[in-house]
Amino acid sequence: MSGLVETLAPGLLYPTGGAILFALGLYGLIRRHHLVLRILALNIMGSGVFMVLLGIAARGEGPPDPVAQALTLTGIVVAVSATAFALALVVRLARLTGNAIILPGPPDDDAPVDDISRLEHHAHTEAPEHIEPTARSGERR
Amino acid sequence: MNDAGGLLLTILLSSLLPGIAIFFLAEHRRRLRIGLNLTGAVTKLVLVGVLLLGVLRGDEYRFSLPLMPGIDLVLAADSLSLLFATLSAVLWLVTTVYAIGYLEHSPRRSRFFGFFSLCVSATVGIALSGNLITFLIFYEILTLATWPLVVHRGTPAALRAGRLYLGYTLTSGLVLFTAIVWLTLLAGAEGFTPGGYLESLAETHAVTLQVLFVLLMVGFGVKAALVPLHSWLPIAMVAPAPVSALLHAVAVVKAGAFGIVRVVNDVYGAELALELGLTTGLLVVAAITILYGSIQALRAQDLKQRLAFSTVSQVAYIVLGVALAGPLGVIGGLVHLVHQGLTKITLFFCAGNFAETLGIHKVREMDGVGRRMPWTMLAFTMGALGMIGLPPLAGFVTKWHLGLGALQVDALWVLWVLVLSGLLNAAYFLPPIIRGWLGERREPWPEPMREQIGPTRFETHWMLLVPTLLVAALSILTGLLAAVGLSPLGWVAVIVQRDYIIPGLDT
Amino acid sequence: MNLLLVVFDLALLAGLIGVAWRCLASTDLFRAVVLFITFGLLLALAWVRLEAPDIALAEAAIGAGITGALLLVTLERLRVIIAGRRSDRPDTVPPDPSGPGAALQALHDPPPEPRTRLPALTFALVVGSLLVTTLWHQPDAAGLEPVVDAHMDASGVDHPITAVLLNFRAYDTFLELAIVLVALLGAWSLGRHDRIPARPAPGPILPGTLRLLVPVAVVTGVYVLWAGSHQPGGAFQAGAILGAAGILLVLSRPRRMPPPPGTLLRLGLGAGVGLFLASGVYGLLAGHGFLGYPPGWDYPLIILIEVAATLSIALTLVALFIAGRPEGDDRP
Amino acid sequence: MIANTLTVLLILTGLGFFAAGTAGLLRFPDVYSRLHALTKADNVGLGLVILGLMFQAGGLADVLKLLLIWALVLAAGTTAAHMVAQRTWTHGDFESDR
Amino acid sequence: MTLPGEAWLTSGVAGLIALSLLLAVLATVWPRQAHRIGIAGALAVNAWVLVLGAVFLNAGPEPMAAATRVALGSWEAPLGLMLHLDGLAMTLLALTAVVALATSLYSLGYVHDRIERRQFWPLWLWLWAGLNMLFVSGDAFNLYITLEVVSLTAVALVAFTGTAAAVSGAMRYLLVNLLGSLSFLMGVVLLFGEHGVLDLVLLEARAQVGPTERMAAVLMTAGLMLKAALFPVHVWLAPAHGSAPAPVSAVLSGLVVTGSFYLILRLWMGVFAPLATPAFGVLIGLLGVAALVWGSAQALRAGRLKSIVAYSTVAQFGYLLIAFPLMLVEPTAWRVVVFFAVVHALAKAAVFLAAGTLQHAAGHDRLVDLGDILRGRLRTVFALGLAGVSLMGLPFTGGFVAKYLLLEAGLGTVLAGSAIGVLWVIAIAGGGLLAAAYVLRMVAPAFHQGRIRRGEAVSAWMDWVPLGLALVAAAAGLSGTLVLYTLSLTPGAP
Repeated sequence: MSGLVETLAPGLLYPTGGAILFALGLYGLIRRHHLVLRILALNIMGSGVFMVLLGIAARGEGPPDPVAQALTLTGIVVAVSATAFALALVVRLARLTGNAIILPGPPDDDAPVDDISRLEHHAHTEAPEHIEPTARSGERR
Repeated sequence: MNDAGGLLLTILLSSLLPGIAIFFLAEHRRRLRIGLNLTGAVTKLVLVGVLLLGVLRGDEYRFSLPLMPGIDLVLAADSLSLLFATLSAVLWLVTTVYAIGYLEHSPRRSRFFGFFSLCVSATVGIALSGNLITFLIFYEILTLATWPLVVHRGTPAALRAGRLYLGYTLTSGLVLFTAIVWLTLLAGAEGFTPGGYLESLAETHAVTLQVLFVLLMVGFGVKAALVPLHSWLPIAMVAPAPVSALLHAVAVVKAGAFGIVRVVNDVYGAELALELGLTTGLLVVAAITILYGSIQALRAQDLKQRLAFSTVSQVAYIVLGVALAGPLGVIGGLVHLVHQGLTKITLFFCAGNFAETLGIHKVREMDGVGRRMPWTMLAFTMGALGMIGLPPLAGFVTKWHLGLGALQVDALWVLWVLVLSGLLNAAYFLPPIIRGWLGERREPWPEPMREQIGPTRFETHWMLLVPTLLVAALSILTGLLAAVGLSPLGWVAVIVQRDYIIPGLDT
Repeated sequence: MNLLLVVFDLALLAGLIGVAWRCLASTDLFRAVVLFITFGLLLALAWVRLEAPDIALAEAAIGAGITGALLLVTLERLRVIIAGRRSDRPDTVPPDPSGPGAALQALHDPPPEPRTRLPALTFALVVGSLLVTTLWHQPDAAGLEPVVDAHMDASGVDHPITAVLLNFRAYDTFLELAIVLVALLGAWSLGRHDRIPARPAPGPILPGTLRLLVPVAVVTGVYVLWAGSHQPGGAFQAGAILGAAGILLVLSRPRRMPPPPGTLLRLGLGAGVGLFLASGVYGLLAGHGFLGYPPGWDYPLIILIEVAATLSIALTLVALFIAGRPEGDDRP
Repeated sequence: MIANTLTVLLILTGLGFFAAGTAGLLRFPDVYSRLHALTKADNVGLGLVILGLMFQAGGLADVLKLLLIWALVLAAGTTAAHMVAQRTWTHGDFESDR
Repeated sequence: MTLPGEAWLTSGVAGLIALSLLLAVLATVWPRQAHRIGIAGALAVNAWVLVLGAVFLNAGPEPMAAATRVALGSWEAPLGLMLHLDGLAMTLLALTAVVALATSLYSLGYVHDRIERRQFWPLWLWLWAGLNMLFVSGDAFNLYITLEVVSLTAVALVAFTGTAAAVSGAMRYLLVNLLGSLSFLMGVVLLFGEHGVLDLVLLEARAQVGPTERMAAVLMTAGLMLKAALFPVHVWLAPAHGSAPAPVSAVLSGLVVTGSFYLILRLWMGVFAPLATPAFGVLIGLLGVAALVWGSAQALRAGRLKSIVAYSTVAQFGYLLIAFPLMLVEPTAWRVVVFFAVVHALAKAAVFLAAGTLQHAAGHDRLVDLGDILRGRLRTVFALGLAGVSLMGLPFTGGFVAKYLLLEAGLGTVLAGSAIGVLWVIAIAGGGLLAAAYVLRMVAPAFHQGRIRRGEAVSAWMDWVPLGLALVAAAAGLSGTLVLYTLSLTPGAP
């Protein structure tokens, strides 16, 4: 019994937990189509990786390895910035396409493309807001 | 980059720089464009002349640029490269004048002349290249430079011809590319050395060398229009006359033949080719091409198609000469390189004149053209007779040496092939001549097709007529003055004497 | 004692995996986000268990707090855009012909069709099991702790994590600040900012509490920043706390968005990265290597950089919450 | 020695209140009663746990910090409960509950 | 002027990173002048890279000596972070400088709207700084962070046009990128768990064939392939390259793809070298052939100019994958492959910029009715054609020399007796033909008869930069020996 307890030290238990979270997040990312859920799945995968890293930091007797912990802190901040940008992109996509879902199939290749180099900033045409006049973000496109 | 090499580079640039300048020239700058073209052509001719004298005196010219570790871009001038260089320099000057006249008021001339000079620079590059890799580089540039000329008119037919042309040449270029890489891997990036540099490999890699030879022949065969790979040539006739002339008399077709000459003589060497039995295969293919070309020419009703098929068979003469691997045969082959160039360009100029001035395309329409355009018809007759091989003219000199070469190597059946093809030549060249002079035309000749030819004293625009007559005179002279030292025959004798230690050279 | 800890670990991990599973499997987005926030808090607990208090602080403040807030505001924006209806103004709903409330439909992701279930499941299981077996084969060696300990005196700070972050691996931390800034630039490039689609909560309760909470938050933030040099704390955690205070302020007055002055905002955002780079370049020129500190000057410089970083991170997080570039940028 | 037993006792009672609060969360029918259960029980439970921890605290500073934690949780808890109640009052239950 | 000595090299590398970061921060803080900062910065960075290259070449390490390693903040590995400059990194820095300068000049004309400019330039300078940092970084976790910088900026720039296609393309690209980053990070964490160090050179010293290395290799390589947005996810990401603004797609197809390939090469020559078994090499080679065929087939079918070029990137990436089995039989073949990647990046960037100009002039890039614009703008078509010739591998361009060397390596393996080598040779040779087919598809309409229209006015930059870059791609042919010599100065590599 005590042998088992030694083996289940945090240095091994948490990395295993982290690996399971990584796989769970991967499964969620593949299965779900709603972008917010996919972003959540990515965050859970990230937490899984950080759990593995911090589990590794806690290995061995002495105090935990500060380098690994510093890396995790960096990782968390990177994760939050990536998530924030992704959510801003999702909102933008919803405003353009009317829903926040990316279907698994390949994209339609010949969608009409106009490019920004032809845009001139004469008058700032405010897109008429059908809901209510919150100051729509500058639809310059 | 020794100084002697500088001359070679300037020859190459003498047509490249004007070409690039013309590319950026606006369409209406007619005078500047003509000036650039002519200065380029004249400077190249002068420089090639200087080079000719230099090589005659026997001094060395070499220019090398490191391209890859162990492999350099080498330009070298030996007597064989001079033969092709002089031919292309002379004919480029003539064809430029002709093209200026021919494309008088047509659109997109800057683009045409840009690619035109690019094309000739590639041809001169091929002539002056010192090793197989440089040869391949200019060979592929030639392909890319000629495609826009073939599709110049922009008609769907032209583009289809262009696509076919690219299809053939790019695939063959790829085969050539792989073969050259393989050869360089085996034998190292050697320069062209008379007598070949593959003896050391002969024992160990006999079969590989044979396979490589076949691959190389496929690579060059497409441009030299050997039988199975020739079908792009007649279809490419859709291009304007100067392009057909340039393609068939000077650049593309000759580059293929020149490549075969280089490989057989300067890479494998005559003995090794003989030993490995490569020349017999080449001989058979050349013979088949000669006969097939002549028969197709007979059946072709369109004048330019007929000339195209005659080119297919005439170039095979060169390959035949080289494949004979006897000194006389090689002389016959090489000298035909020049003769065929001159006579074929005359015929194409005449065909161009007929088409441009009177709108004649079919052989049937040539009745009584002799009376309407006597000078052009005279040039056409001289060229055709030269092709058939009448004694005083150039064609006879070639066939005479080829015959002797065949006898020397006692390949009798080749003699019969020559005789038969001579008859076939007569069969497809005489009818147009007879129609031209003796046939009479019932309805009056249409007044000149092109209003810009305008009231000229001659039968057509002077820029179309003078080059034709000049080239016709040249082809006659090469035949008459064959024995003189500086004539093509004399020069080829120098090449064969100095460069090829072929056993039993007795002339 | 060890047994108790193992039981606690197993319970905690089971809880974590369970919450994560429920979060990803839920069809209603709001439920998924709430579960994700609980997952974040449980995660903070796990980091405490792994003796990483700094990371626990960061996870709670950033992972659960800020990310949760971002997710919730995104849901509200999606609800407004897709369903065309705001949750607190039911009367504005245009007659909705398409079956159940579009709002409900907007934030509802139907369970995926079973076709892709098997391949996805097998793939995830394979990846997971390979990872677990690899981790089980790894030696139980201590990491770089002894090396860090040996150089602690030369690092100018007492707390090992701050030493690693701001001295030994300063380059990574600089890039991390840069990434936060880049994420903001990316968000700003997508469009101009719009007000948070919500009406201010009526009644004095929220403004009153905020008047009490915000100063306390600011004091705590500064304390955490200051404590970072000798005990768990530091720029990122402090930045997150101040950012959270900022977001609370923004939420309390969603309509009257204070138009931030263009240049001042830009300077604030760029302060952290700018100062860090300036000290790094000085270090390079003075011969201590890029991002190196002159001897004796490392403690004051680190503190200065940490203050600037906290300011920048707080501003960036609030700007990311608003997720739109200020009008000033669009004036020619 | 007494401090430890006191701490254990206080924390256990605190946990009891937490358990009551969670039971209330699961059992009660509507939002308001659930809010009621949560805020009341958990705040008291937290107070007891903090009181228990005070005995373990190193010095006065730690004790004050613990009290500060309790005060902040109280303030945050009440505001949150008020906001949720107000929203439910203005326009009905959360969609997700239906 | 005497070149500074070898000691300057270390601070030179750190200086380059400091300079590119300085530009990015300045542009972020001062957006109204961002484009001026950008152009001045582009010239400064190019000058710096030139001097760095000169110093590296004559004062640099002998091939077998250690590479130039810079300890940041003078903390040596394993504690501190090391920058790592050797022949491979130097070549790719030079490539990045050239392509980035051309793209910056082009962007002056392309993004001429005052308000767009303020957002474009900071993101673009961060992307360039990220790429520079990626090529000199010597630490595994630092690679993750620089990859993250590159990915976020690349995604933001892909979404820059703001159309539905661009934003959905960017969203797909972001999801794939984040998944790739996490997979890469998990690989780094596993390596750290096993060996306790993060520096690549130290890792290489300690790595042996074990479960951790194998799993880390799979995870990191898969992550990098995902981030290159090419194989095996390219089906899902076709618009990412196609619908982005022209300068962005030029950088995406040129530099970001080459960056991912560089990292895969760096890892498989260093840390995971013992894992490279012939069977694995053949597998990667077959993947390459599949990518080559699929990419070319799609390029022949695609209706839009930029989609054709995007699919051709997938095809050309197939070439790079084919090179892996070559490297197993003949170790020194990696230099040839890097040279091919360099030349491809130049040519692909030139083609994308030319396509951008044509799209701007015509207002759309549907190939079917682009004929009149193609006929109207011969300079851009010539640039497109010349760069296309380099993609085909025909003389006289860099592509020709690269293809020659690749064929030489391929035939070398055949002569060394590997039967599968014949497949590689056929693929390399055949690839050129397929490239010829889709380049012809883009260029041929210019030679058709028909209406000639110049279309929208195009700024001088957009008119001349594609031609300039195409000429540079052609001139790369002459630089064969120089580049291969620089690549040979990579200690540790075969």
